[in-house]
Amino acid sequence: MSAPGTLQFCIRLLRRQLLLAVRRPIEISNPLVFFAMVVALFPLGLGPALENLAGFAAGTLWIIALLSNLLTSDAVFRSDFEDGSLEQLLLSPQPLYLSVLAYIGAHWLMTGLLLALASPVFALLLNLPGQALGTLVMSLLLGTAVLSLLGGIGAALTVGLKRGGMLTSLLILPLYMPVLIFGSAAVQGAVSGIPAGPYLAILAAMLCLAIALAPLAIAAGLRISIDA
Amino acid sequence: MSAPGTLQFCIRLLRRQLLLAVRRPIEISNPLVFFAMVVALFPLGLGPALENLAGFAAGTLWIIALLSNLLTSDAVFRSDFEDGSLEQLLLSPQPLYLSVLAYIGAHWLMTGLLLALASPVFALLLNLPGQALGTLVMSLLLGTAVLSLLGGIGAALTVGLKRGGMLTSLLILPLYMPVLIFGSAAVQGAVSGIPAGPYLAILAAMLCLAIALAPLAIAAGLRISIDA
Amino acid sequence: MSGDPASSPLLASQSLCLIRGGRELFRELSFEVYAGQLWQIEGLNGAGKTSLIRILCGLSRFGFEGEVVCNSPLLYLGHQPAVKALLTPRENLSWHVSGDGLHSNTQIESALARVGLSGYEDVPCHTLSAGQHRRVNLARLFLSEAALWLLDEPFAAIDKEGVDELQTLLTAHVKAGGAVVMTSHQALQVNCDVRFLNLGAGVAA
Amino acid sequence: MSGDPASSPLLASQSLCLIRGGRELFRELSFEVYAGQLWQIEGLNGAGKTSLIRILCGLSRFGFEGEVVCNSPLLYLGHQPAVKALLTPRENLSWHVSGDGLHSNTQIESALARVGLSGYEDVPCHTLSAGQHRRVNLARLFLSEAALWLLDEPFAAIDKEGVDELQTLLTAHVKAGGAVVMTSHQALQVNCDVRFLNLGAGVAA
Amino acid sequence: MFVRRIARCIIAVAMWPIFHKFGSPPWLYAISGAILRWMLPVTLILLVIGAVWGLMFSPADFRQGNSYRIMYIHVPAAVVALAGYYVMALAGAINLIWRMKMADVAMKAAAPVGAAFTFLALFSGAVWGKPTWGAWWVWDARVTSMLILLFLYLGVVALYEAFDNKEAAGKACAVLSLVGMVNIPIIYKSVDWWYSLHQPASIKLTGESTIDPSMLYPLLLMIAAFYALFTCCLLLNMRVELLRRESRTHWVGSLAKRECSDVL
Ligand code: HEM
Ligand SMILES: Nc1ncnc2c1ncn2[C@@H]1O[C@H](COP(=O)(O)OP(=O)(O)OP(=O)(O)O)[C@@H](O)[C@H]1O
Ligand SMILES: Nc1ncnc2c1ncn2[C@@H]1O[C@H](COP(=O)(O)OP(=O)(O)OP(=O)(O)O)[C@@H](O)[C@H]1O
Ligand SMILES: [Mg+2]
Ligand SMILES: [Mg+2]
Repeated sequence: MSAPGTLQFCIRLLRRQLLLAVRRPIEISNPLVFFAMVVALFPLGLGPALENLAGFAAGTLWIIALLSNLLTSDAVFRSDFEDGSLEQLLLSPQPLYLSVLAYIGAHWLMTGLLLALASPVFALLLNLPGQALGTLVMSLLLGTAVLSLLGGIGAALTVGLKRGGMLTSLLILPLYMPVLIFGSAAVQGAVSGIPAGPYLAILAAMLCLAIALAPLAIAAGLRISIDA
Repeated sequence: MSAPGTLQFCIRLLRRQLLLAVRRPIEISNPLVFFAMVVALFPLGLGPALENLAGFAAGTLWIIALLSNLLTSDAVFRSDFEDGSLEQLLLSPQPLYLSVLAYIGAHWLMTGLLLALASPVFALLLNLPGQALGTLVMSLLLGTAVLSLLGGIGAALTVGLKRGGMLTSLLILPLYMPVLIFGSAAVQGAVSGIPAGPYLAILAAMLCLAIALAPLAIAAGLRISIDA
Repeated sequence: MSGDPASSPLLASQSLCLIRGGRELFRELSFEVYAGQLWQIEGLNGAGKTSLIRILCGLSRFGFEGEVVCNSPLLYLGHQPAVKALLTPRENLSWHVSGDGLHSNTQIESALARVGLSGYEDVPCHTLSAGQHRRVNLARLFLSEAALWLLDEPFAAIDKEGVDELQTLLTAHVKAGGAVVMTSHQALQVNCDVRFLNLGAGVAA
Repeated sequence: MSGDPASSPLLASQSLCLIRGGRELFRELSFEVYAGQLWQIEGLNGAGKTSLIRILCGLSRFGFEGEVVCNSPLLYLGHQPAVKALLTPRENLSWHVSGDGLHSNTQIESALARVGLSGYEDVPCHTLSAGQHRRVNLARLFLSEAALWLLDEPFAAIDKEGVDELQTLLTAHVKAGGAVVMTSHQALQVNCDVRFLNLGAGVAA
Repeated sequence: MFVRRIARCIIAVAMWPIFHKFGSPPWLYAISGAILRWMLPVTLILLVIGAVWGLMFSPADFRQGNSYRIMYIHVPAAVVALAGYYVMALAGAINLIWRMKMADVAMKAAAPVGAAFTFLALFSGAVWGKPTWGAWWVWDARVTSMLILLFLYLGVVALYEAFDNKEAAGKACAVLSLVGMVNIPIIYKSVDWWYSLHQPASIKLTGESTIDPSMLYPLLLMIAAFYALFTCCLLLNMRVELLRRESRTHWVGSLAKRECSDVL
């Protein structure tokens, strides 16, 4: 036995989380399928009139990405809490800040990244103009990472509660809103020909802030939850 | 001790489920809060298209009702599965068909009924014309009951799986679609002055069909899940 | 196999075979449980005790061969306590999902007192300790009128005094004409005949 | 309290008091755990054993009075096994979240063999039986290099042979200069001194 | 429960010999092999004739030019995709009612095949839509219901994968596909209504009645070919599944030995 370095430990954690997701292939494709289905719901509910859909496509896609992040981020720590792994993580000599980043990173890879990469297909379904596709992908890449980090805070705070399912959404939806506003504004801008750079820069700034602060909040939340 | 009648047993189950929900007040208000937040998200995400909102209010409200049903129906049997209560329910001498109806009934009372009663407020937020409010409430009352029954099928089939969270949505979203179409069509009709009677009648017919068949599927699903 | 041949057995299993994960857990397992008998299923961890009990009570229906006939109302207590964490012990018992009886308040209180939970009747179960949580479930034994009890490790997490009390109850139940099939990793100390079903060897003795 | 006064204690608690749900569980509990000691916390269900262990290892930080000083890396095994159902035993051990060591494959295999799981290294843990599931967690004892072990009912769901094996391990650990603080409802059969901490009476003896 | 038992008794008595055989994996393996031996060439021939006829010898459409020829892929795929769901649901029902393991195999095998055909219909439709409608995708009633059908198929596939106990998985999928079967007519009806309400103008350029015989005959041929193709895929998939399930049994062992010695 030898003591693992911190980086090595984080990579192991990341691999573990990814493998857990891969063990149930359905978990990976699910955010995508959910995305596809809600994309299909919108025309069903709103009527198929094509010209209206295109105008709504940018915002709609962002709202769906947000919802599908919301639905999955609740589970980031839950199973680890229930089987006692979380206790062991908190007792670990490794820095919790980085372990938490590994958890969130895995979550983002399985949801945000996949969603962003698949989003052009859905964008075409909703007739989003082609010139906005690049901005859509970029804004989703940056934005979903922020969402995952914020969602982790909600998940950490509620993981100790008996039935926290929807409490998480209540806690983190308000935090999500700025991301939604800038993300959809970027895409909407690209649709109407406004350069999306500034919006994307703001999203990137948010991401930096979130990476710096959210793990602290998550770590504190976990320590509190384990004691509840 | 005396053997309880079936009806008495179901009423006890219903009370038990309702009390469980009431013990965490957050559970009751959550669908409502979720509804409120997504109502707020829409203008944020769709931004400039705001003036179009009124035209889309009917469909939007229905989509949100559907999503908030979807999010909660996953949990109908989960906690009972995890603590072993479901095994005991399946071994009970009482008819499973009716017990299942009690579970679904409690779920509907806590989500669908509350949503339907609160929906006029949200409708006003989205500028839905006043003459459609009655139809909105009626269609939600009928429609969410169907949704709860269908959602129960998905919940029963996935309750035994380790991480079924989003699988449920994949299974039942396609089944939800007819309800969404008729529900939003009813409201849209009422907005444009078309009598909503036939749509509501169809929703009622769906409800009858669902009450007759869904508990059978749910019962079968539970028996399978407990054995997985 | 012994037992009173005049009466029909409460539970009969015929040539049960089970293969799980490529390992044969038991084969040609036939036995009959008559009123007045106490059976202890023995075996190391992973021998198939839980799997067998779930087959006997009818929860497992796929993946095994053979047949089980059960002629009596049964009470099954499994690994999981079937106790709702948000409800109080009193509510848990009076609204139990098993729906096998309607118990008065005094009955429930005396059952809870018997398992050492008097004073805890009205606190939410999630504030109970691990052993107390399981005791809420065990209280059902004091309320049940089923003749056949299928118990999967009923002594888990229970302290010594609780185990003694339970063993007295099991003896009384068997003497009163009931039957018990149970698993446990502890040796039973009851003053009645115990029949063993050893899964390690795959034979009923 | 006894112990070698020359060396500093691995774990020291000073006048711990805990009140939960309006009941005083323990009061003015002071004791010191030195290398080479085996402590068994005793008490009926609900006496506060789990609460005490969680305070000692630092998971509970609010709601009690007194102080705990821990001078050694510790290994805590709680009620829940911290075993991921979707991973295999091998993966569970080599990627354990506790991050206290990097174990080679042979080390892991021998640890799994010691807890009777050879042949099960590569099946998902959710197909294991209750006892086997807990044994995966116990395998960490064979890998750990921590001097201080805090074990909450390590024998739960383990069969007799497994309990014997574990007791041998605990003795060896203590003799090699480690220390163990554990709870159990069974009387220990180890050939070393056992110190008792009886929570029923609220006194350390 | 009672009805099911009676139905099972009646059918079992009447059809015992056939059922008994269908319940036997080696028999099913052998018979499916025999069927495939002539079915595969027939499928191939039908496909080639239909494709050559439709793509090269039938006249170009006066409005759509040559792009309409995608029809020879699109329409058969759509037709078969729909039929496939009923095959799957029927197999599921047989599995639930008569506990026939081979029906389970059939259902498990049908789901991915059906999903593939649905996807083919959607994809070819999208490719066709680009020149005809000017958009890859239009929320037309037919198109939407086809998308929902794809989700139904995917749900069955996903549910099956999610279960560890494959026997339970089969039953669960059977329940799901039966629920879906009740729902498919409702879905179609509802989407049709929705369409007629919100869609002002008809989009489809050609209807069944207006189709010219010179286009119709190759189309019918292609539909027949796709049905045969579906059957082949289903049987092949079933054989794979059979071998996997029965991999421990004697007959598969001896089969493997024979195949190996054939190869060597
Ligand atoms: C993704 C897009 C599309 C999908 C999902 C789709 C789906 C379908 C479906 C489900 C059918 C019914 C098969 C049956 O009768 O059972 C069908 C038939 C047909 N489709 Fe499409 N379709 C798509 C695009 C198109 C396009 C772009 C055209 C040409 C303009 C087209 C022309 C036809 C024709 C001519 C038929 C057969 C005649 C009929 O039954 O009405 N489809 N399609
Ligand atoms: N969250 C809580 N809120 C209030 N009281 C609690 C809470 N958790 C535990 N208790 C009380 O604390 C007491 C001690 O619980 P603890 O789990 O420490 O007991 P224990 O000695 O481990 O018992 P067991 O042998 O059953 O495991 C119990 O009486 C319980 O009712
Ligand atoms: N879902 C499953 N898939 C495959 N194998 C399984 C599954 N569940 C249990 N097994 C295997 O069946 C065997 C018996 O399990 P079972 O739970 O019946 O054991 P047990 O005798 O109750 O053990 P314990 O004393 O640990 O509770 C174990 O070896 C286990 O690996
Ligand atoms: Mg067991
Ligand atoms: Mg304890």
